[in-house]
Amino acid sequence: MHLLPTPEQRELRSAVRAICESEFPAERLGAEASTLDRGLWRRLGEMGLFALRLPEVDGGVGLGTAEAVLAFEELGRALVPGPLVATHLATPYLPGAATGERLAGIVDLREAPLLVEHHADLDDLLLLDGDRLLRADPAAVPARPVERPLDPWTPVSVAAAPPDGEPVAQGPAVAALRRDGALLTAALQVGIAAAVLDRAVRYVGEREQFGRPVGAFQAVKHAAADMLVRLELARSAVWAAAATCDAPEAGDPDRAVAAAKLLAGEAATKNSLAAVQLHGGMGFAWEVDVHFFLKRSWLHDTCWGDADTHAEALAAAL
Amino acid sequence: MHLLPTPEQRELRSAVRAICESEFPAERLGAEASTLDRGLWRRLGEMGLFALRLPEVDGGVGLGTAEAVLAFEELGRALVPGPLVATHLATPYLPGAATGERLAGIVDLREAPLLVEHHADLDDLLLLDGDRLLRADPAAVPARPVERPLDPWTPVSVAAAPPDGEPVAQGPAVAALRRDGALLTAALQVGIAAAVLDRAVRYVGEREQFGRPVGAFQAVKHAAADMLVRLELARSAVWAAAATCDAPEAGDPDRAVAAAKLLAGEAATKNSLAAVQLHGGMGFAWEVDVHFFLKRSWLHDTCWGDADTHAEALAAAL
Amino acid sequence: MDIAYTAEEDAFRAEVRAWLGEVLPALPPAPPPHDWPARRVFDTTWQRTLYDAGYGGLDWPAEYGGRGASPVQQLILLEETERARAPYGVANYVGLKHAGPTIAAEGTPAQKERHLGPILRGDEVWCQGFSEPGAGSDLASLRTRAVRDGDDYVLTGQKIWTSHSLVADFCEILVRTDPDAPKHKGLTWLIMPMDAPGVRLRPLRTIMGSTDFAEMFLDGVRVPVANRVGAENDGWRVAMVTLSFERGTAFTGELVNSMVLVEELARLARKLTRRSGTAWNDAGLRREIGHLAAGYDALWALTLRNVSEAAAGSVPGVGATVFKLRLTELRTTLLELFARLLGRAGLTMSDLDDLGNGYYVEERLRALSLTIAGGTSNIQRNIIAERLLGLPK
Amino acid sequence: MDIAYTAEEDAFRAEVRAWLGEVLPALPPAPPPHDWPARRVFDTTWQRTLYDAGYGGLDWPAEYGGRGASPVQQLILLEETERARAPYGVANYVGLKHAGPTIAAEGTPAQKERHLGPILRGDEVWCQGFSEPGAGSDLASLRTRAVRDGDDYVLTGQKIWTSHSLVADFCEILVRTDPDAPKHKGLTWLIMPMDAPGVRLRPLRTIMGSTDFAEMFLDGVRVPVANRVGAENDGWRVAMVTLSFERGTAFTGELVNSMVLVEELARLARKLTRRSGTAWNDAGLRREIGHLAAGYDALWALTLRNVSEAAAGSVPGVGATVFKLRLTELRTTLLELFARLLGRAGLTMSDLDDLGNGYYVEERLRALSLTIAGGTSNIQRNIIAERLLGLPK
Repeated sequence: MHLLPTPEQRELRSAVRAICESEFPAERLGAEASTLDRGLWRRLGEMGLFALRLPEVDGGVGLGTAEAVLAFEELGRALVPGPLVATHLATPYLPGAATGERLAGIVDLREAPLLVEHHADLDDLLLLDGDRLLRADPAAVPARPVERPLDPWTPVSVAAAPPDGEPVAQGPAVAALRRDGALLTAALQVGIAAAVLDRAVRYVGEREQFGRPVGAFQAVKHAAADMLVRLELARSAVWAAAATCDAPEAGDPDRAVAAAKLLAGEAATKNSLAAVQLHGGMGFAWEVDVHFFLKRSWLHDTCWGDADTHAEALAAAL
Repeated sequence: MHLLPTPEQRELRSAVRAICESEFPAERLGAEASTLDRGLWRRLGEMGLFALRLPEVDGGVGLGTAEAVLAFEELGRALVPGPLVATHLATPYLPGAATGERLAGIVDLREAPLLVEHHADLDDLLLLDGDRLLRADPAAVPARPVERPLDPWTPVSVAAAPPDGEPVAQGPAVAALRRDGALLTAALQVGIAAAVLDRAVRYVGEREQFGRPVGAFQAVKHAAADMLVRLELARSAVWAAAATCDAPEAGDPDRAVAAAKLLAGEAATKNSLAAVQLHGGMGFAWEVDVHFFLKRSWLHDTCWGDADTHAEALAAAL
Repeated sequence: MDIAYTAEEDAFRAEVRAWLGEVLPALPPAPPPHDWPARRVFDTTWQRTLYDAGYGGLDWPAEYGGRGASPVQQLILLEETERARAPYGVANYVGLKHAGPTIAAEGTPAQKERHLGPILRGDEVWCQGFSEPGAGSDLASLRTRAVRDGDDYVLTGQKIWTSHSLVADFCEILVRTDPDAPKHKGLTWLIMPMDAPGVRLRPLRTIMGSTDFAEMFLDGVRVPVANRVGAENDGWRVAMVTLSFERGTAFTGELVNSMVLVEELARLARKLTRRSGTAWNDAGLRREIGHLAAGYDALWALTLRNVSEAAAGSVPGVGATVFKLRLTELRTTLLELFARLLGRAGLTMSDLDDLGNGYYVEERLRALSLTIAGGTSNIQRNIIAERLLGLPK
Repeated sequence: MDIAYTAEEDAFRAEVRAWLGEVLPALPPAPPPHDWPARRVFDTTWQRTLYDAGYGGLDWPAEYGGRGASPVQQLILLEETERARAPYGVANYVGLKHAGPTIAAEGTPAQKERHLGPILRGDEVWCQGFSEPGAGSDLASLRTRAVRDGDDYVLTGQKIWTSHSLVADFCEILVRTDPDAPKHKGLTWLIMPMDAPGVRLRPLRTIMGSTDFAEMFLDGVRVPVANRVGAENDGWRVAMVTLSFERGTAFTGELVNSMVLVEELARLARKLTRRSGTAWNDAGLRREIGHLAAGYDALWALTLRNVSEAAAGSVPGVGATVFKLRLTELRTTLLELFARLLGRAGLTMSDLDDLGNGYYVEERLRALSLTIAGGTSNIQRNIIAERLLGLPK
């Protein structure tokens, strides 16, 4: 039992952070793009992000869930846009996904309304239909883009009718895919929770009111402390869930992932809200980038089971 | 529309406060008594507290619900022990109740376990059985006193089996009695919420740590401010509910009482908890009297419908 | 303690309701949010309509063109207009609620003559120039300078969060006239024409993507000394005068709007299908909605209490700050509940089917400004603790 | 990042579990809470039982009679004893977790020789004399004086919240030896025999009605200079040393206890009948319990992270304060949920039928001390903000 990143894992994390900082620096957030940056996607593919957990015999990196959550926390921290989780999960089924050549999306047919993220950019679309996974051609799926998406970096389209597709997997593999989707999204949320804490701490340390930094006021300190508490507990839960997925005999991966998704979602959304508040009036201004994190955290919260769903699952496990 | 106490109502409130302060001063709280003070009870009867809403033709004071909630807020503030609400509600049915000569209790037969408060002191026991009200002889009801009641001032006994009784009322009168019971209990809770706020403010203004009064720390200030917010909203809700009961054509008395009971219960319990916390270590000491208020507020919260019940009722009214 | 309205009050409500029933259907559709020139026309036309019917300055004294109506009548008007979804008239807000009352209380006869009628009739649109990038919660630390030069003040500095300033005629502006005095003592309240040379605006995009606000840059703007309201360096007191004008009814519109939304929330929950029936089958959700309803009912009760105090001639003491704090919290809870119900439909501000999601999602974002605008919740808690509870500074 | 235990660790767990299965059934029943002499006997007998089996000072260095076990083994022992509901041994706590480790780190050879063995074997019971009526959160402001007189210190003052001092042999006491120095600089850590003349105790009743604590009055109590641990006026540092000894496992027992209670809560909800079926039919309640379970699972994960850091030789940084804050909050939520389920049965600390309400109600009251004991939650948030996040003081 050693629930800390190994030196190799810390190195991987640093490498992902470095590529995010150079390829998708914070300054780019203000300039929303309507299409995804294919170059960035290929570079993420080159560094093995999508093929991270694909076995080496299949041309993958052959690492585990622990490595994946560390990498995805960094992607969340940088707010890298695009169907990261879907493309990562698609690698066993869609050859071009691993290299970042092809972008894959996933929709769950149980959802209503049926919203497809990044529809115009997708090369492949996977459909979750109960315990079956289907593959569809996104160009053949009629979907109307909405005019004003909540997250400016994530265009969404409404599918008129549940699309058809050809089966690519079913049963336990699909259950595992759902679980991995929830966990990787939780890791993205941890990254968001961390990024907005950094921003809030920086702002309240600099901003002065009443002759001193607002960070010297106890109410501000306590709000920041609560952010850290949420972040570290969520991160712990995500690490434990990843380690449990990698060693399922040591615990209950489903329960662990449900807790991770629930707490990471709470950490991301509540920390983002707190960060907006701690920025005072400027938190309401588009030019301060915290709102992008808030909106993304709200988006992630609706993916792979919302908080209510995971809370129910946890209760059922008792 | 004038949702403020009239000069006459303010006078009544002052009179009740005065009798509470002289007959049941705060110093008495530390010396729990196992039996009720019959003299105090008679003096409350003499001042018309139990017969307050009984019509003058029936020998009552002939006032309304508005006056009753103002009086009960004061009884709550002083934490006067005994079956105040039950005796007040019993006056139309039990002659000696109005004068304070006889003590009446009420139990709701739907409850499980069936706990009778102040059983040994009761002269009469009313039973709520759906929409019927029955009268029973408490001496004939087998009930075993519990050893360690939560509220040291409110002994409770467990009735072995639902007792029998003779019908004294049914239908709308019983529905009104249930509503009045909830509202008067809400008024007691407002009194508790106010009393503990006073105590907390006094303590944090005097207690020094780190070279200044703890009340100068922002987190302490904010906790106290939140107590005031809860108190004033609960008080407003109780006033509005009382005024609506007195002029039912102006609104929905059931909905108004549900909101009042819910918010007053929240104000009393949360303010008491906050007051314990604001007393630091001393809040955990028996000799500081705040815990008596906390325990009574928890008790009231279980009477005449708990928070969940009233929240449900409010939703149903939408 | 009486919650029933008098016969006169009931009659007034009936009159307002009948009138709204007449005029509202005849209104043109509201212009799109980004089209400020059109919104100005729409809002000021509505103000003129109100004025012509005698509702334009209901709470203003009769001598300034108002009706000197009681706080209870004012409450009834606010409740009925909001329930009927009459236009909000944001462009009239600063004039009617801030600048106008301030000029009425502290202005010269010439200033009153010049501005009060036009404000009431919807001929003049005002904006507010108080906040600055470096002066938010700590408003009194503002640094925009005004230097006396003959019969003018010359203004230099920067304001922020000037709402609908893009279409305003005048700005109530607070400037520093004595940089050496303690921060509250060196301020002056001026009437600044927005077309004065040297005023430059930069639209400020909010997180909703809207441009309701602007930054305002002042570079040697000349404002006549005759435009000063109150004495030089007495601007802080003058600015605070406005606050006593709202007489218990501030934010009534927002409250009524929220109470209507709670009903919509319950309707939505009864409509949305879930695994077993509708979302309404969920007891936990019902209780959360019930809690919300209780909270708003209490706020309404507090409003009645505040209005009763105002009608009795006293300034609502406890009421105003308590009200604002809880209103803000409940609004956030309300919109979070909408988001939970909407699920994926909460990911767009464009309406899907007949869910009404666009408005709810946009309001969810707008609610983030509530805890900040008009003093942060933190500051309001300080005020409650220090002024109402007497805790040490 | 590995959550599976090694074969050795699994073997250790099996060994502990087997041993507990053997000794626990043979234990006499626990004495009533008020009978402190009997509780001392019961607790120290249990400590001796642990010691004889090699578990008495598992985390103590071997040179002082411990086993120098790894933090992971310590965690396993704590988890297994709590899950098996082994005695908590409150009377041994101060000796094992505070005084003992402090003497081991800072004491003289004679002090180690005199005290460490007896503590481990359960022969000595210790209490703590830190808090004073005027020094709670602000511990360093304590005023109990110790004046040097020959080979003794003469102590005068008052302590409060000295737990189980009524049956203690020694007190780890913090006293002021230099009243003129800055408050952290004039303190000294002493070993005070509880039978020294001039020590007077007054039981302090808690809101649960129990007498777990006492006030301690010191009137000219003579403590030999030889009983000083660390240098004179260096007592603050000596007192802080203890904190680093818990190596990530502080409060593990409380956490495991809470996780067991969550399971009991779910069982209770499945058992209690409501209008329609059981309380468990309520989706809102289930979600609240699910949230609680998630919170505790995360605390367990954080414990594993802290223990892993300790095993790697570093002091858990972020972990300890974060852990304590959330543990306290969740405990309150947990017990409130019990109270909601129990309803009227929550009105007594005596058990009714087989509900187990007595324990839950008593714990609901006890939980009120958690946010205060060991530094209030407010202070802990200050520490997080200032030390971990670097916000200005």
